[in-house]
Amino acid sequence: MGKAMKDAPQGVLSRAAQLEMHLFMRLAREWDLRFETMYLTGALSKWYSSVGNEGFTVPAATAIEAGDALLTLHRDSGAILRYYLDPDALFPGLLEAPGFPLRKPTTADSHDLLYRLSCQMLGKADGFSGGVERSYHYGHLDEPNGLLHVGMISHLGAMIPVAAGAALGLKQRGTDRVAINFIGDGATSTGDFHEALNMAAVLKLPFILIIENNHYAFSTPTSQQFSCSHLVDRAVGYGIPGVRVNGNDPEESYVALSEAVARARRGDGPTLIEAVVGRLRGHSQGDDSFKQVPPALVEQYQREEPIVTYEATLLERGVCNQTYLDETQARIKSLLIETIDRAQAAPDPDPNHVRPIFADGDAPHA
Amino acid sequence: MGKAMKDAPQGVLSRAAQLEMHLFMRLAREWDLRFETMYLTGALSKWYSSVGNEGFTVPAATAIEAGDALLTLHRDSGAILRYYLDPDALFPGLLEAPGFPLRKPTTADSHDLLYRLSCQMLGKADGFSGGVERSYHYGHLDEPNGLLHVGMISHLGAMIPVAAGAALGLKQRGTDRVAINFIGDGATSTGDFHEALNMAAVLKLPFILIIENNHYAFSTPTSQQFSCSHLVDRAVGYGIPGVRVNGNDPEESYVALSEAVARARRGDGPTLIEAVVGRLRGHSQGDDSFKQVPPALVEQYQREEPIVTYEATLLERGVCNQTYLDETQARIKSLLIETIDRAQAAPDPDPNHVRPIFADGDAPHA
Amino acid sequence: MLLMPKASTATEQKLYVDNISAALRDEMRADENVYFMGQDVAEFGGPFNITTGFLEEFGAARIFNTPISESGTVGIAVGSALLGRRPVVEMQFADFVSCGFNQLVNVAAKMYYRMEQPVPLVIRLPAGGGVGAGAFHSQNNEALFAHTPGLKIVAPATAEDAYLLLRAAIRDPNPVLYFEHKYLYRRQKGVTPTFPLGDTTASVTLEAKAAVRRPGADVTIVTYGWMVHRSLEAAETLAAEGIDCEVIDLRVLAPLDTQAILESVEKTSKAVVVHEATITCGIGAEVSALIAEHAIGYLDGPIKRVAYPDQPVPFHKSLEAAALPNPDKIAAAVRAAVEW
Amino acid sequence: MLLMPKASTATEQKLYVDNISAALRDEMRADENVYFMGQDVAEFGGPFNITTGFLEEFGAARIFNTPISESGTVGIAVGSALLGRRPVVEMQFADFVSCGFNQLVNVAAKMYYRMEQPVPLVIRLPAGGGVGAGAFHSQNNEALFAHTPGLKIVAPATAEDAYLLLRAAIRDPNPVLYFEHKYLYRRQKGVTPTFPLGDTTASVTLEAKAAVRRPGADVTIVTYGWMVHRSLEAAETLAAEGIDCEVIDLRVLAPLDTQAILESVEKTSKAVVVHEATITCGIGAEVSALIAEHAIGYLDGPIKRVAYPDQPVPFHKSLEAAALPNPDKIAAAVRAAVEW
Ligand SMILES: Cc1ncc(C[n+]2csc(CCOP(=O)(O)OP(=O)(O)O)c2C)c(N)n1
Ligand SMILES: Cc1ncc(C[n+]2csc(CCOP(=O)(O)OP(=O)(O)O)c2C)c(N)n1
Ligand SMILES: [Mg+2]
Ligand SMILES: [Mg+2]
Repeated sequence: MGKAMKDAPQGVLSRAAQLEMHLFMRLAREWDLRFETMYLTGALSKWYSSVGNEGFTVPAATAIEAGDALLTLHRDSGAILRYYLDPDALFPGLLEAPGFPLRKPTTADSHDLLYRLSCQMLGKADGFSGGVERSYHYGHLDEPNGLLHVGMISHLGAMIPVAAGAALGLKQRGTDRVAINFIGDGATSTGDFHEALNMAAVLKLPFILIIENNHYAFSTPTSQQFSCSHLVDRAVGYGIPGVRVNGNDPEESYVALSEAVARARRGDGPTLIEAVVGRLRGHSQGDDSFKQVPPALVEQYQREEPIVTYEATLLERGVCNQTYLDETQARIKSLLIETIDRAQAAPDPDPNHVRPIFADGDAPHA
Repeated sequence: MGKAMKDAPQGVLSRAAQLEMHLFMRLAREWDLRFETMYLTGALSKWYSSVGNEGFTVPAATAIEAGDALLTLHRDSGAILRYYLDPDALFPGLLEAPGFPLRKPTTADSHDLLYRLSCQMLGKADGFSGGVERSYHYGHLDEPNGLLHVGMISHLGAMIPVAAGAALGLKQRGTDRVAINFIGDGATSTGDFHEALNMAAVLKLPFILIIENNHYAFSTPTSQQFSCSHLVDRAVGYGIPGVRVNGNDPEESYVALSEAVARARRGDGPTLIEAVVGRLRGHSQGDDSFKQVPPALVEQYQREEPIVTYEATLLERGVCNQTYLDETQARIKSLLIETIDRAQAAPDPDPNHVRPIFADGDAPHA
Repeated sequence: MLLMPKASTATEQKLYVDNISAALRDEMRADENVYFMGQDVAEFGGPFNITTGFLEEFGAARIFNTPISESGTVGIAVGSALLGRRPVVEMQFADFVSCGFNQLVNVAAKMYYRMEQPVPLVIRLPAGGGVGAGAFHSQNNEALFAHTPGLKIVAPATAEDAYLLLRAAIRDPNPVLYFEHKYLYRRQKGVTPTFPLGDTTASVTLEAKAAVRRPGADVTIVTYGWMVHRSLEAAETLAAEGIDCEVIDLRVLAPLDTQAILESVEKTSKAVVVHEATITCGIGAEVSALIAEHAIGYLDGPIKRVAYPDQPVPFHKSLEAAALPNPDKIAAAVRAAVEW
Repeated sequence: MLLMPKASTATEQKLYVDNISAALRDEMRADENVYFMGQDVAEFGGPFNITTGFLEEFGAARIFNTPISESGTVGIAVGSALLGRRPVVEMQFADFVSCGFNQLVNVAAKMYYRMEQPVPLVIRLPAGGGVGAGAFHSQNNEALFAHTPGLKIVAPATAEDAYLLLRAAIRDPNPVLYFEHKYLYRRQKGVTPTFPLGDTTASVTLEAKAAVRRPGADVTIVTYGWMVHRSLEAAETLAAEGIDCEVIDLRVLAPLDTQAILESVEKTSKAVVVHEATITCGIGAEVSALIAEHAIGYLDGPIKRVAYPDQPVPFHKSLEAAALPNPDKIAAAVRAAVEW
């Protein structure tokens, strides 16, 4: 296969780190495109796309490690895949050297996680929620393997205090672990955004909140959502640092995230990060909301999107060549097709099995 | 009686305006002290004191006029009295000239309003709520007389969107009327604070929110409530002006309020004002929360309190003499004693009368 | 006022969802105090296209998008209603009203009692399951509000009622929660009724008035919303077995039409209560309790309840289908009540 | 686990409110995962002095003040509970829980079903009227939560239960709402029971187990909270008239102890349900519906309900007294049930 080239890297990351970052960005993109295709061919009833978010979701999950808590929304497949998976296990021989040698990876079996995640997307019995919850609305807490993942609660904003609470739990354990949480620009208008950030600041929680500002909440442009210049302007009102990054630039995002994580580990409290990205898809696949985005903006967003731009950067820097990129994409595609096909053939949940609502199995109603 | 002296005034207000401002501040103070005494002698079961807030509540209600909406909390008797009452009707001959000749006063009968307000404090049938609600938890909407007053909802923060909604209603009518609302520092941590201010900014509502920062919410100091330097730091996060004033200084407060009201009338949207004052009483009269305020702070707060300092200023400026102050206080006291005594002798509500819960008299339950 | 449709000259069959649009449009035309706000309702027309074209007709002062701020939005509606405006608020899904709960139960509901000041506002809540949407987009949370004095609740089951009840709700001087069922949006059809009071701005209030959807002699089924139709289906099956069901559509869930319920039970002596919401402390518990208190002397057998089990709505269609009340479960309950 | 107190060697009579403190203190001593947060709870000890001295004993990491952010606070409790912490949250008054409603009904309640991950958290809610505190400081809003699957609810009526139920609630692996009655704080006294499992950290779960507070043959009164005592008073009056009441204290309101209710009604054939909360869709409706469905064959007479009328709590004491259920109203309902 076309090995990556050997020159010294430009940019803030080592060459190996750039390649590892890219691998997960491409993996996330192909993951999404696969389900998008299934949606278009009728194999899936609904799909919320993460396309365009890889430039900060992958770096964010790279900035944390095993034992840190991850709380995701509906456009964060990049963070989930990066947090869960071991690149060497899935793509042996692809990466020459570990990109982030100091980072402690989670230890669960990557093939199994990818299969279960695929089942989760498809509502299958082997999905993390056993078919009880839709796609990213699940959680997977597997502490022995370092996995502390809480997926989305539909009620926007409601995740944020829960994430802050996870940070409190980690702090109370006396560790230096942190919690990161993603939310859309839309959720910044909820009361929970305010209550949680304020409390996180007062309690100095090891908490990083990443606003994914893609300029729209469903159909509503940010101009109809808030009147401040930038969403990070709110950080000052909580007395915490606010950092605005180009969410299409994985290296800028990684630096900002790493600093926020370090700050949180030091006990210096939360950071608010605004990752600015383009809107590349409608709210959910196939709804009409994408028509609200003016064509000129769509063009701009496509020009600036993270995969295309980062791959161009890598080529320009001579970090790798086109052959490497093509072969990487091909290996990812075939792994995903194989895994997702297996998930599609997996059994549906048993309609006669009713999940208990109480942890002690108490029956709710006679 | 000792007439006020004639020299040209210092400060931003005319001499007449200073005297009118003072009159209402003193009226509010005596009002409070009267009920405080009744509480201490067991004639009243509970009392929330407005003592120390007169320096901005009176100016705030002076900055608005008939037809504007006022939404008050539990420490805003200064604003209520100022908004409702005509000084010449209550104290004929006391003020030589109108202090705010351009201001359009409300037109309901002042003696009657003062009596009903007294009844309201005492839970009497003639109170605005007919005994159904405690003290400041009432509303009095009398549009023909220019009175649009909504009293407090206990749930802190919940007033703010309601006040913004009143502002929207006024805007939708096509007038240049505004709504002002008071809340404590404690309520700034609620989700409703955030949702309402953000929406008011986006909708450019004629709305002024005044945070009465007395450094404590019940027993909790502001250091345990938020981590920003000043609460007005939050204004930038909504893209609106934020003004911090010395709430003990009625003239500074009046200027800030008048500017905010003018801005709102021009259609330029909301303003956030933080009025910083001392804490001079416990949360409710007689509870232990006042012990949380260190004695040195209490002393400082007492030194800076608005009535004493403003009266000293007026004397120093030669706006009036001590005789005028003494006689003013005496006239206020005797009016209040007479009115509140009458209220105390007034009938209790009829326990057999049940207020409807629906505006159309629909019965709730068979 | 009685809410039954007047004989309408219209014959065109319209969808339930289109009658919601029509009622809203007609009310906005009739009364300029009516305005509409919610997430994504203006340019986009809402996820169910209910307000498509409204922005063009009524302008940005009468219909506008809100940020994702359910509590702020309801509070703003209350404040403007106090000044005589007539806000209609769309929840994107009924599930999200929990974020504005305090403004409804503590602010809006108690305002008239506390201040004797009307708060005419309507919350539209796209509710209900059967559409494979999982725990956060399928809820039937009407009973949360029925326990709070001061709120009115309506739940249209037919396309005609979708129109009538919305117009009446907007004219009601109280806070009204209008639960519209997503499953019925494009499955129910009917004419657009002539509104009894025409296009005047005269105030008209909701009066609880249940409808007998199927008269019957043997057993009373009390229900509302989607389950009206599933109950009618069950009634057909049972008719073939010689069991004659009377199906009562409550239409207004608060305040309840106690009289209609009791009269029917006094006639049939048997009662089955059916709803899609979870069973415990649901509207069905209240209906059951009313019968057990006021019509016990006529009752001959248990008051059965058929409702959602006490659990969240699962995502997978087969799991959801297994949990939902359906004609078979309703028929089984009726048989058990009758054979008792 | 059965929640009845073991024979305790203690003889000292303690106030209901002091037993709340004691249970909280004992549980915080027994399990260092337990922590406590709420408004004004640390230095000040809360408006009812329940946590006075806790800050000194447990330090600022285990007990701390929150800003006025009910939703944020409940959400933070949920997040930390997912990681095995055992948060106890104080609402300053039960009325304010409506501001954290969504975090309870949509986040905490559904978490185990959705994620199979326990959320052990307790919300303490000082509830109830009779103290002249008006519409916003007197609510009995337990039924709002009973309709939501996934939440447990307890409501101690006695000083012993104030202790026992709080300890059991803290050890329960589910979200539990603990409704403590302000009127009973300093009016009920009892010993501090020996907790069945001692000071171990072994997990123990709440099991619905109603208590028969007064055995009787003629009529069953099902009640909870303050109204247990008013029902017992009514029972005394009625005893003199020859009517022998059985008074059942539910103690756990969700999940309900259906068996205890039905067994008693099967014995007495008469049922009266009493609570302080407003009547429509209250816990009483559910109790009534359970009886009407499962014990109708034993029932001889209407199931009467005595509850607060559907209105907010008025401030003036005489208005409030007129609206509250009291022994006279309860006795009248019992007579009506018996004489039927
Ligand atoms: C409390 C609440 N209200 C409304 C919704 C309906 N809703 C789902 S997604 C969405 C828009 C979200 O926009 P944003 O947060 O910007 O995320 P994006 O989809 O752009 O990534 C809305 C309004 C919701 N999920 N929760
Ligand atoms: C939502 C809500 N939670 C809790 C309370 C209980 N409470 C009443 S007043 C108060 C403190 C208010 O402090 P602040 O807003 O600073 O006003 P201040 O009394 O200092 O003027 C608290 C916590 C409440 N009224 N509402
Ligand atoms: Mg967005
Ligand atoms: Mg304060």
